[in-house]
Formats: sequence, structure tokens, C-alpha cells
Amino acid sequence: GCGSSGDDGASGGGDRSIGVAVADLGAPFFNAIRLGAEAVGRERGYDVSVEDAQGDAQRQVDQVQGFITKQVGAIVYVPAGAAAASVPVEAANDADIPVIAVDRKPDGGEVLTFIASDSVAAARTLGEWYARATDGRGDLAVLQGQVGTTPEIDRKRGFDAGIAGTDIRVVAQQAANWNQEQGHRAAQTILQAHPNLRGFFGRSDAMALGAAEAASQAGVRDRLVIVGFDGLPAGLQGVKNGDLDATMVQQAYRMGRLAAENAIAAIEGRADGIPAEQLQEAFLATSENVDRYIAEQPYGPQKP
Amino acid sequence: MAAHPTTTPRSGALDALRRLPLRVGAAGGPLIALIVLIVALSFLSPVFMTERNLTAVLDQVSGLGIVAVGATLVIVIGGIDLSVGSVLALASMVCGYLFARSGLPMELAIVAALGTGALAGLVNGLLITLGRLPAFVATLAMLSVARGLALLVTNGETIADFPDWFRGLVTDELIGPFSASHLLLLGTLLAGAAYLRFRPGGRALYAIGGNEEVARLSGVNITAARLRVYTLAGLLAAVAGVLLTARLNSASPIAAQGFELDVIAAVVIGGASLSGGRGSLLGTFIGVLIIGVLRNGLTLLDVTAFLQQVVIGVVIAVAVMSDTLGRRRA
Amino acid sequence: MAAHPTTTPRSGALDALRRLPLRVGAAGGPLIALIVLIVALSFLSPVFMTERNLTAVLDQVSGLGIVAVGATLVIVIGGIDLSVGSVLALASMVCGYLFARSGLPMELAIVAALGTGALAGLVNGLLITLGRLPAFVATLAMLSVARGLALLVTNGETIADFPDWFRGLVTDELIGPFSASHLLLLGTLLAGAAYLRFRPGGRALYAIGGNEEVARLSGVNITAARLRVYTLAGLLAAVAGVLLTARLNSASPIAAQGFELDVIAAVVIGGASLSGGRGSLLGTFIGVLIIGVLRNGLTLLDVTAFLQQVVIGVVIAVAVMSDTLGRRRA
Amino acid sequence: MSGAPTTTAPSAAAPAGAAADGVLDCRGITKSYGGARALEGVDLALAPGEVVALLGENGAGKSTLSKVLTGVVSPDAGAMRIGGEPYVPARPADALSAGVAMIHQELRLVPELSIAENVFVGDLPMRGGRVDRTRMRREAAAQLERVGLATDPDRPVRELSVAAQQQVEIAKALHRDSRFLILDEPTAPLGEEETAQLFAQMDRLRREGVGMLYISHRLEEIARVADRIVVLRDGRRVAAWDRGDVPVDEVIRAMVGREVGNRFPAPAPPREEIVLRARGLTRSGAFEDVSLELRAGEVLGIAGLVGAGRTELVRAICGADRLDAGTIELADGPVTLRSPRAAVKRGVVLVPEDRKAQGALLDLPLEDNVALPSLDRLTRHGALRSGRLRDNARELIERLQIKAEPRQPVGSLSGGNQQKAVIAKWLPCAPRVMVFDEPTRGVDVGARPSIYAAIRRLTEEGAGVIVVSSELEEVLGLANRVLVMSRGRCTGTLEREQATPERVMALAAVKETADA
Ligand SMILES: Nc1ncnc2c1ncn2[C@@H]1O[C@H](COP(=O)(O)OP(=O)(O)OP(=O)(O)O)[C@@H](O)[C@H]1O
Ligand SMILES: Nc1ncnc2c1ncn2[C@@H]1O[C@H](COP(=O)(O)OP(=O)(O)OP(=O)(O)O)[C@@H](O)[C@H]1O
Ligand SMILES: O[C@@H]1[C@H](O)[C@H](O)CO[C@H]1O
Ligand SMILES: [Mg+2]
Ligand SMILES: [Mg+2]
Repeated sequence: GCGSSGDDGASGGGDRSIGVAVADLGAPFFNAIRLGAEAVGRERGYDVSVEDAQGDAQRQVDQVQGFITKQVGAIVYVPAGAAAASVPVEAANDADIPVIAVDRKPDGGEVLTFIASDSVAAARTLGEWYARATDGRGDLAVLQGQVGTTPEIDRKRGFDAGIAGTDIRVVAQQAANWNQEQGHRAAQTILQAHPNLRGFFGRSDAMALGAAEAASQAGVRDRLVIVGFDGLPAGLQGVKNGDLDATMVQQAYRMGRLAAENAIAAIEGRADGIPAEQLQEAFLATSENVDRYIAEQPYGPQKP
Repeated sequence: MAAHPTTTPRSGALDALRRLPLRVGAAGGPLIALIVLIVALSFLSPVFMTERNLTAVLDQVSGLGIVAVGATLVIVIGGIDLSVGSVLALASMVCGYLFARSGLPMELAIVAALGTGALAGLVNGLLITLGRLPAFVATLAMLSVARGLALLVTNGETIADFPDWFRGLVTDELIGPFSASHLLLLGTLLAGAAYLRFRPGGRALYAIGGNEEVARLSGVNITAARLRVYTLAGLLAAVAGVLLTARLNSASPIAAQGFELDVIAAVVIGGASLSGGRGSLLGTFIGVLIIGVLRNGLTLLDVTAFLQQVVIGVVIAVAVMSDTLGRRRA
Repeated sequence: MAAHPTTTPRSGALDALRRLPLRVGAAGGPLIALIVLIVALSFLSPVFMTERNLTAVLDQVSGLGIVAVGATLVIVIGGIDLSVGSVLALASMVCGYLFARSGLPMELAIVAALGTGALAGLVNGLLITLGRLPAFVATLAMLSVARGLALLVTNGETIADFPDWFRGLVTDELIGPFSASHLLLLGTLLAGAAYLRFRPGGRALYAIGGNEEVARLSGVNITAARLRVYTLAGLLAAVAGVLLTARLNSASPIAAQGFELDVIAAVVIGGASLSGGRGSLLGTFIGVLIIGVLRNGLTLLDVTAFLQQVVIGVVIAVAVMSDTLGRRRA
Repeated sequence: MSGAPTTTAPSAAAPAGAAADGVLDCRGITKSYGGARALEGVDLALAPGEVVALLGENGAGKSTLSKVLTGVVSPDAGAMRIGGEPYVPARPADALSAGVAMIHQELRLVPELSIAENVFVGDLPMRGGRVDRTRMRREAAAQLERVGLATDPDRPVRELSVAAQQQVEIAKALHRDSRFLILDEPTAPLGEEETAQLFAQMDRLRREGVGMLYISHRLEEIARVADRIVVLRDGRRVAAWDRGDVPVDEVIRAMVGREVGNRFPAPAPPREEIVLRARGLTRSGAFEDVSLELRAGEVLGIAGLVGAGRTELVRAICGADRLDAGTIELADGPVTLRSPRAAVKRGVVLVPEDRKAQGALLDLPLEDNVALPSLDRLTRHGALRSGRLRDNARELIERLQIKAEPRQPVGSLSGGNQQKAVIAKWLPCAPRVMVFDEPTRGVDVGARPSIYAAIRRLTEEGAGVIVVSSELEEVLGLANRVLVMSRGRCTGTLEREQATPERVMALAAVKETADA
């Protein structure tokens, strides 16, 4: 078998261990996935070892190779780089180690399951909300995440569909690499170039928060509709404070938990029922319903 | 005795004029590049020359500028500091953690953050002086360690929401259109320039960078100077970290990745030499402004991100080349 | 004529023994650090010493090692090349684009990729020699330009799926457990070491880095040497780019960001001096292995991700310090 | 220019019919740096097998002319020919391939490389496509032996003393089999023995038909080596003789344009007070069990052969190197000088032997160079005003007659003036013990008196002075007492009256020091 079932993996000492290879732990979204996986590991008595590729696909391949050498029971793979490399998956396949892919789908090899938000649908919902909030008019500026990555591409596609047929004009697009400071800097300058701007779409909450901060520092926050994506704790707090108008809440922590649970199921030979793709719904959070999501803690238990 | 050009009497005014480019020193070429850039952007973008946009540029370079002051001193003594980005992030996280998680008053949190930065800088200095590590290795190690620590503070999480007065440091106009962060940038530059020019300790840095052995034999305390300079560089990175926290109203452990190259680029564009003994804060400020104006301008013109990188590279090369080639011809 | 200690006759064997540490030269300290690391890991992890893991380590360092060969030559002449990561990505994208989008045979695509890398390196060299730019500025500009171009090739998209034989370069065992990429690494190291040791052009690099003026006065063609070295560095970055493409079975424009620091770190850990005139490929290889073994070991030992960065920083500092402090004492 | 004693009309042409015989012939060479004229219409001919001495004050343009001849700098005007063929070296490599090699005034070696590699840089012996290391080492060893340097050719040059480095430099130039060789102050760091060895080599080369241009400030040497003499002043050729044994006074007059009086001011009698007392100083491998005393107002000379350990001894006294054993006592009690800084604080200062590596900040202006040790002193109300720096520099320029402007980078000064700058920086510190290691290296005869006067003034002010010099005459001329070293040990101390060259040389050559 190509490693998609764990039945022959029940033997061996490394089997109560899960390797979690994360794209970039500095990003809260990825960090929440890790926290979810670790929580499940603790509850179920499994070793969860986490590796941080710091955004480098090559380093991630090395780290997965390390997992294979250590013969972990299963691998949770949150791919780094512009596209999800299939190589680590294939290597794990060869070693009969089941792989659970999260957030970005490898284009080769066999994964046990793929867990992600339905980014296209979610971004479309967000786009539709934005169009309503702006009466379908006005200049929009977009802060792009790392160009070429799946979430960036999907969120563009979905949002564009959501605002299709309106008079909304995209007047500026700047890459801010998911990064709050770069989002702030780009927004600050865009606000100079486009004094009549109506709104910002930050393709992640961090960038949207940067834009919101820049807008309020420029004294034009009230005129703008600013939406983000992710539903980070800071993003939800932003919606509550009025810094952001809306965001899409991804269930990052849950995805991490689900991935680890699937991994354990595979190790324990109970992988049969797991569907190949488990798209998680993302929820639109606005000032009306944000308290509910804050309470739900989609990024895991928050410290006081 | 051979007559030297400088001894030949000349008309005072003409003399002053001819000396002008010399006064700006090695920064002459970049200064011209900066002026060309500003003029070009004024034509290309109607909003570039507005007060608002110019203060936005100042906002955007204040962190870079403050850190570059420390880096200039480091580079003048022939050193290098790769750890500034990580130290900035660590200071920002310490500040955020102590305020938001430990409930310390913001003032104390700031002091602790600055202390952390200075301490990291001091450790760099100790590794270089007592540990005899090349500066590149010592600060590269610190780059890794400080980033790891920044991530460990909150286990990778970002901290948001700071007091209003704190955020006001970067937004509230204190004097004319200038915020506290602008004034801090200006103050740091002026203090640094005065130190380099008027204080014995500052002057000695050029000697250390020019020829360490000569400085040592002349009785300069090289170890103390090194420790002082690296500690200052760490402290200023922390200042920038605190300001960034205020600017973004959040502290992130992955802030300022790759920042070290921006900082060193600004200093080197400003005419400093990585082999030491040469550099000025006027030059550094010009270098900082070139980077800031260029990024601002390209965004104003909505040049796409990919092309921006190409243009930035070309402009940096041309700006410095105009300087070096000019100097050779002279 | 006074008798000097070195002329005193000594027993041959003893003499040879006493010279041994000198032969490994400045790499002696790091070699010991590497051995300590390997021994410790063998005890701490049961799988570390397996053939599989060791070839995995080789896999992981082959790109770093190949690029570090070029960087060693660059650093020996007192230069620096910050553009290697971007050039690597650009070459990878050129290779991917020509094969997957333009339908060129893979072989030709590879040749074009290597040509692109060499060209980028040549431009670096020209900026430094004819343009008289400091190497730091020239290659920083190239870092930005090449990355922008890499992104422009496909407008940021990744290219996937390459021929099997191509991927086999990094997976198929050619000789013993070694793949073509391992052999390429070894070949590059040996060829580089032979060049530095036995060819006049290679020896001259030390003179250039040690004292450029002396080299010039002694009739060394410095411009030609510089152009050669930077072109080679670009070419080797492209080789690593092609190998990375094979390894990941995809070409990504954002590959190898920050790679330049890894590369320079490996070279400097191996005992080269950034001020030029000192460095060896044996040392560089040891530096490369320290980085590779350390990362591999930390993964095997389940050290948590954030702590890894702290540990890496500390180990690098300690490894190099043991060397520098040891040398002073001697 | 009136009154310039041109003994022989500046005949541009060399010995008759030379043009055909491969003469190196320059005409009308002119070169300016910025607005400063370094050379103006200089004619010079150098025939195979002859040695032409090129003399002149510091800054007269000797090095500049040498650099023009070897393609290091291009002249603004003038032409050169070799054997009638135009010779236009654009780079040093062109000069070398035309057979014109040079020993540079400032040391030109790669410190990290071995002696052998330094000798062969740019011209490595090859066999089968690779560097023939065996041959390189063998030939390097042979060259070293010729110049009298008995050491392992594999040693890195950085470990060598200045004198030994100069010998390597000479070996490097000799191995090239050049037709013309320019020697720019090759003997400045050398002792008598090494100098004699160099002259023997020059005699050999002369027989082999090599034409040599010889630059030196040691005028006593000229009669020994030169066939002809050419004198430059302010970039112009002002005198020439077709023989080498011209009386020194006559040469000096031509160089300086005036009479130079008594060369060494007689030392004043020292005071009673002891300013430095050293006991049993030892640094392993360098010197052993050296004791000395220095009184206020006294000049103590230290003589010895090259490698005797003089430099190491004085460096250790000044805190630059560690002592393994021994005690140092200053006027106010015993001290441990762990760093130069500690020594400087107590008024013990050093003028190092290698001005380029240890003395001068070449890229910085003179005013910064000479202010370095007294930065604190020049600070008023917390600020170091540039006016004070300039005044300080002007005063020192005046005092030592340095030919430079305060803002001029020291690297652009002539060698002798650089040396003065290195000395000048200590004078405002009012040192209590000032050590000069080769104080007049590269300084012209006309300029030396200002350095000697500075030494004299120091002693009058009550400082103790130590002078290490390879020029025996200088040590004997300046010192109240002479301490002689051989192989790292003190072999004797002679009072001024007893210190004849013969006695000093005898002590310097002592092999075993059991009971010296
Ligand atoms: N690179 C330079 N830039 C500016 N001026 C220079 C430079 N090199 C030499 N000079 C000036 O040219 C003149 C001639 O200098 P040169 O070095 O030829 O003198 P020299 O005769 O060799 O003196 P010395 O005996 O001291 O070595 C001096 O006034 C010197 O200051
Ligand atoms: N002629 C030589 N051959 C080989 N090695 C030498 C020679 N001269 C000096 N050295 C090396 O340099 C070291 C330092 O010598 P040092 O400079 O102390 O001598 P010195 O008495 O000061 O001579 P100098 O006349 O150069 O000032 C010696 O211990 C020796 O190793
Ligand atoms: O959705 C996530 C987040 O937006 C993160 O900040 C970057 O990567 C994306 O995949
Ligand atoms: Mg000279
Ligand atoms: Mg000496």
C-alpha cells in the first residue's frame, strides 16, 4: 500500500509520534495549527514534534526527511514556499508514513487527507459583503500576500467573483507578504496616491490591520471599509474595536486538531473513514457577530 | 617645498563653493541621486511633494534611520551587525509581553525592552572582544538566538493593543507636523553626528576602523569602544522595536526579518566603507532617504511589486556608481 | 647571522605531527566542533549514524555546499556575494519556464539556466570592476534585481513537474549510495580546492585578498580575476538552482530567500576571513557540514522549533570561538 | 633655483651610444597630484649594468619617478623609451613584462601568504599545468640565502620583522631576472650586515648587465654602490654627477639647497632622577633577562644586529606586547603595563618601527593622526572643535617642519613626512619616556635635524628617551649611553665616551652571553 493506511504502521517505537512540518511559525495562522496539533498530542499521549521551515521550501524538505529518518508515525504537512512541494509527500509515501496536508495542497504524491478552508468560497462571501458595504462603488486597494501562494491566488479569485458586476475599481495592488509592517507601509503610501480610496482588502488580517492602523493615523479611517482574512485574535479584536470592518474566520486551531486526530487515526489503523478532502467553513465576522467568534477562540485558547 | 592646492590662496567665495562637494564628502554622489529621485517623483506623481506624503516617508524610515545610526558607528569601526532585525523583534516582544501579559506599566515595559536591546548588543560586543569572534559570526549567532527568543516569549503569538498615549508616539504631532518618532530620529541622528564629530570617543572610532593596531598603540581603548558601539547598536534596534510596536499597535516575533540588509545598505549607500574608517551620519541619512523615497515613490506610481525590486536594485547601483565613478575622475 | 627557531632541525615525524594542525589551518577549531557534534549526536539519536540519514544530510547540504565553493573564492579575494539566493531562484525559474512553458528540451533549459547564473555573476563582476561599486552594494543590487526577475518570469507562479531523469539527479544512486548531486558537490569542492592550491590563478586570489595593491604591483590581473570569480559564483548558484528544482520537482521564484547568510556563515565558520586573503575549501566544507549536521540533529532530537534557532546560534558562536580562542593561546 | 649647484650640466643622455644598447631613457617626465607638482620635466637615463643613485629631500619626487617608470602611475607629460623603442607601461604588469621591476619604499607583501609565495606572486613556477611548489620553495630558499635571510620559506610573512620583510621584498624583485631594477630605499630597515649582502647582490646584478636606480637617504652608502648620481628637488632635476664618490656635503647641498649644520646635537647631561627602571625583562623567543635604567633628560641608545630583539624589547616596555617575566618601575613606583593605553597614561610612548602598519592612519587627515593620543586633552567644554585640531596640527607641522597641510591624508605624504607625523602625535602628550624605534627611517638628511631637535627638546623638558636605530652612527650620535643587544640578551652598556663603532659591533656580535 502507498502509505495511506496505517495498518502496517502499528508496530515500531516511533509510532506514537507525529511530525508536524509548518511553513512559518511566526505567522499566527500557522502557529494556531501547531497549537491545535500539540493539544491533541497531549490529550492522547502522542509525541508531537514540530519543525518550522521559516517559509523556505527547501528547508522544509530537509525537515520532513528528518521525520522520515526518525520514523514518525504520521506527518502533518503545512507546506512552505510558493507552491506545495510534492517531494516530501512522495518520500513519506515511499516510507509508508501517512501524510495529512493542511492549508496548501501538494500537487503530487498521495496524502491521506487535505484539510483547509474553502478559500475561494470564503473570499467570495467576503467580496459580496464588501460590495454591499460600499454600495458597489469606489476605489479599492488590495494588499497581496506572498504572490504565487495558493491562499493568495484563491482569495483573489473568490473576492473578484464576489465584487464582479459592481462598479468597484481596483486602483492599487501592492505585495505586503502577509506582513503587518509591509501592509502598513504600503497602505500609508497608497492613501497618499489615492485620496478618494473607499476601501482596503488585506488578504490576511495582519496586512489589513496594518492598513487600518495607517488609515487611522492618516485620520481617514472613517471613510474606509477595510476587510481582512483569517480571523486572527488580533483581527477579531480589530473588528470589535472598529479597526476592521470584516474578516473571514478560518478555524485554524481546529484544523490543527483535526489534522492530528486524523494522524492518530492513521497510526492506530482507523483511517478508513477519513475523506480525501476536508474543507472547513470560514465565517464572516462583522461588528454584529464578532463577540461570538471571539468567544469561540478559533485560534486556540487565548491567554488573558 | 611643493605647493599644495589647498595652500594656494583663492578668492574666499569661490573657495567655499569648490569645497562644498568635499564637505558632503563621500555622500556627494548619493545626495545628487536623492535630489534627482525627488525631482523625478515630483513630476511623476502629483501627491509626492505634499506635506502629508513627506511625513509618511519620514514615518516609514524612522525605524530604519534610528537603527542605521548605530550601524554607522559599527561600520565605522570596521564591524558589522547582522542581528538588528532580530533584536528589534525581541525588544518589541519583551515590551508587548511585559505590558499585555504581565501587566507592567507601559513605561516600565519600554525600559525593559530598551534594556534587552542594549544587553543583546553588549553580548555581541563581548563575543567580539573577549570571545574574539569575527563580528559577522557573533552577530549572525545573535540574529538566530534573538529571533528564537522573540518567538519563545509568547510561543510565537502576536500581541496587540497598546495604550493610546503609546501609539501617539508615532501619530501625534508634537512640533509642527512632526511626531515624537520623527523627533527621535532627528535627535538620534544629530546626537550621533555630534558624537562622531565632537567627542574624543567618536573621533577615535575612525582611527579604530582605519587601522586598529595604530589606534591601539596610540592608547585608544579599543575594547571599551567596541563594547560601547555594539551596545548602542542594540539599544537603538530596541528603540526602533518599541516604535514599530507603537506604529503597528502590535508586537510580532517575526517583525523585521531581513532588516539587517536594509540597514547596512542605507549606511553603505551613504558612503561608508565596510572595511571601516569611513562613514558619516549625513551620508547615512541620505542613504536612508533614498531607500524610503524610492519605496514610497514606486508604490505611489503603483509599480508592481516584482518590478519594484528590479527598479530598486538598479537605482541603488546607479546612485552609488555615480559617486564612485565621479570620485575616480576627480 | 642569528639562528632562528624555525631553522633548528627536528625529528621528521614529530615535525610532521606538529604541522598537522597547521595543515587544516584555520579550520582546526571548526573541525573539532564538527567531530564533537557528530559524536554527541551519535549518542543522542539512534538513527543519526545510519547511512540513510547521512546521505540525507548530504542531500540537504549539496546546494549550500556548491554555492559555498563560489562564495569561498569570492571571500578569499575580499569580496562578498549577497545575490546567490536570488540568482539561484532566477536560474531555477529560467530552467522551469523554458522547459515547462516554452517546451525546450530539459537539457537546453538547464544550459540556459546555467548561462543565466553565470551572466548574473558576470554583471556583479562588471559592476565591481568597471563600475567600481563595493561588492556589497553591487551584489545587494543584484539580490533585488534577480529576485524581481525571478518573480516576473511567471508573474510569481511556481512551476511544477519535471522529467523523471531530471529528478533522478538528486535521488538515483549513481556510485554506492551517492547521487549525481552528491558527486557534483564533491567534484566542485575538489576542483575548487585544486584550483586554489595548484593553479596560479587560484593562488593569486589569496594575494588579491591579502593585499590588492601588492597583487597589482606584482603583475596580477586583478580585474580578470574578479570577473572570473564572480562569474563562477553566479554559475554555481545556478547549478544549485537546477539541483533544487530537481529536488523539489518544482521551480519557485521565492526559493532560497536569506540563503546568502547561510552561505557566508558556512564559509566564515570554515575559517575564512571577510577581510580577504584567508579561506580554504576544506574549511568551508566543514562549515557546511556543521550547519547541515546541526539542523539535521536538532530535527532528530525533537528540539522545539523556536529553541532550535537559539541552539543554532549558540553552537555557531561556540564552534568558531573554540577556534579563535585556541589560536590566541597557541 | 639660482645657486643650485649643478656640478655637471644635466646631460640627458647616458653614456655614449647608449640608445642602441637598451638604455631606459625618460624625457620631460611631469606629474601632478591634484594641483601639486610632484615631477616637472625630469630627464633620466639608465644604462644596462650601471647604478644610478637618485637622491633628494623627502617629497622631492623620487618615488613618484619610480612609479612612473614601473607603470604604477602614468605621467602627465613626457616619454620613455627602452633601447629606442617606446615604453608606455599602463600597468605594473606591463613594466614587469618589459623587464622593469621595483622594490617599493613601503613594504609590499601579502602578510597572510608564505615567504615563498610572496617572492613568486604574479609569476609562479609551473609544471604540468600546476604550480610547482617544490621548485617554488627551492628557488625561494635560494633567493633568501642570497639576501641573507635564513628562515623557512613556508613561514607566513606576517610573522617577520620589518627588516626580514624587506629582505623578502628584495628577494622578490631579484628573482624576476629583470633588465632594470628600481630600489626605493631598500636599506632603510636593514642593518649593516643585510646592507652589505644587498650590495653584494647589486654588484652581481651589475655584472650581469642589470641597470639599477638606487634611492636612499643613507648618503654614506652612495659612494659604495653608485656609478652616477642624480638629484631631484621639488620635482625638478637640479644636479647630476657622472661618478658616485661625490663628497656627502656636496650632495647634501645640492639636495637641500643650503648647508646642513652639525648633524647630531650633542646630548645634554642627564639629571639624577630615574624615570624608568626595568629588571629582568623576558619575553620568550624574543629577549631574555634584560635590565636597564633611564634617567630624566637622558638618551639611551639600543644597538644590535637585525633580529637582536630590540623592537620586541621596546614594544614590551611600552605595553604593546606581554612580558613573560620582569618588572618595570617608573618615577612614581612599579607598574604593570598591560596595554599601550596603560603605558600612554603613565607617559610611556612608542614611535613604532613600521609606520605604515603601526604608526599612521593613512586615509585620515594629518590633523586627526596627530591628535589621536591627545583627543581628550584637546576637548574643551565637552566638545572637540575642529579649530583646535587644526591649531594642534599647525603647531606640530611647524615644530617638525612637516611638508603637509592639516587636512591632507597622511597616505599622500612622502615617506619622510609620514614618519614625522608619527612622531609628532606624541609631542603634545609631554611623555615622560619616549621610545623611538628607527626614528629617521626614510627621513632625508635635511629633515633629520628637526627630529633630533625634537628629541633634544624632550630631554630638556626632563623626559627620558630611548632610541633604537639600525644606523649605528645615529645611535652613537644621539645617545648618552648605548645598550647593545645580541640574540635577545643585553651584551653590554657603553657610556658615550666609550661607545666606538668597533666596540658596539663587537658586543652586537657576541654569540654566547654567559658573562657579557
Ligand atoms: N597619491 C598622492 N596624492 C597626492 N600627493 C602625492 C601622492 N603621492 C605623492 N604625492 C606628493 O608628491 C610629492 C612627491 O612625493 P614622492 O613620494 O615622490 O617623494 P619622495 O621623493 O619619494 O620622498 P621620500 O624621500 O619622503 O620618500 C610629495 O609632495 C607628495 O606629497
Ligand atoms: N634576518 C632574519 N632572518 C630570519 N628571521 C628574522 C630576521 N630578522 C628578524 N627575524 C625575525 O623577526 C623576529 C623579530 O625581530 P626584531 O624585530 O625583534 O629584531 P630587532 O632587533 O628589532 O631588529 P630590527 O633591526 O629589525 O629592529 C626575530 O625573532 C626573528 O624571528
Ligand atoms: O492563510 C494563511 C495566513 O493568511 C498566513 O498569514 C499566511 O499563509 C496563509 O496560508
Ligand atoms: Mg619616496
Ligand atoms: Mg626593530
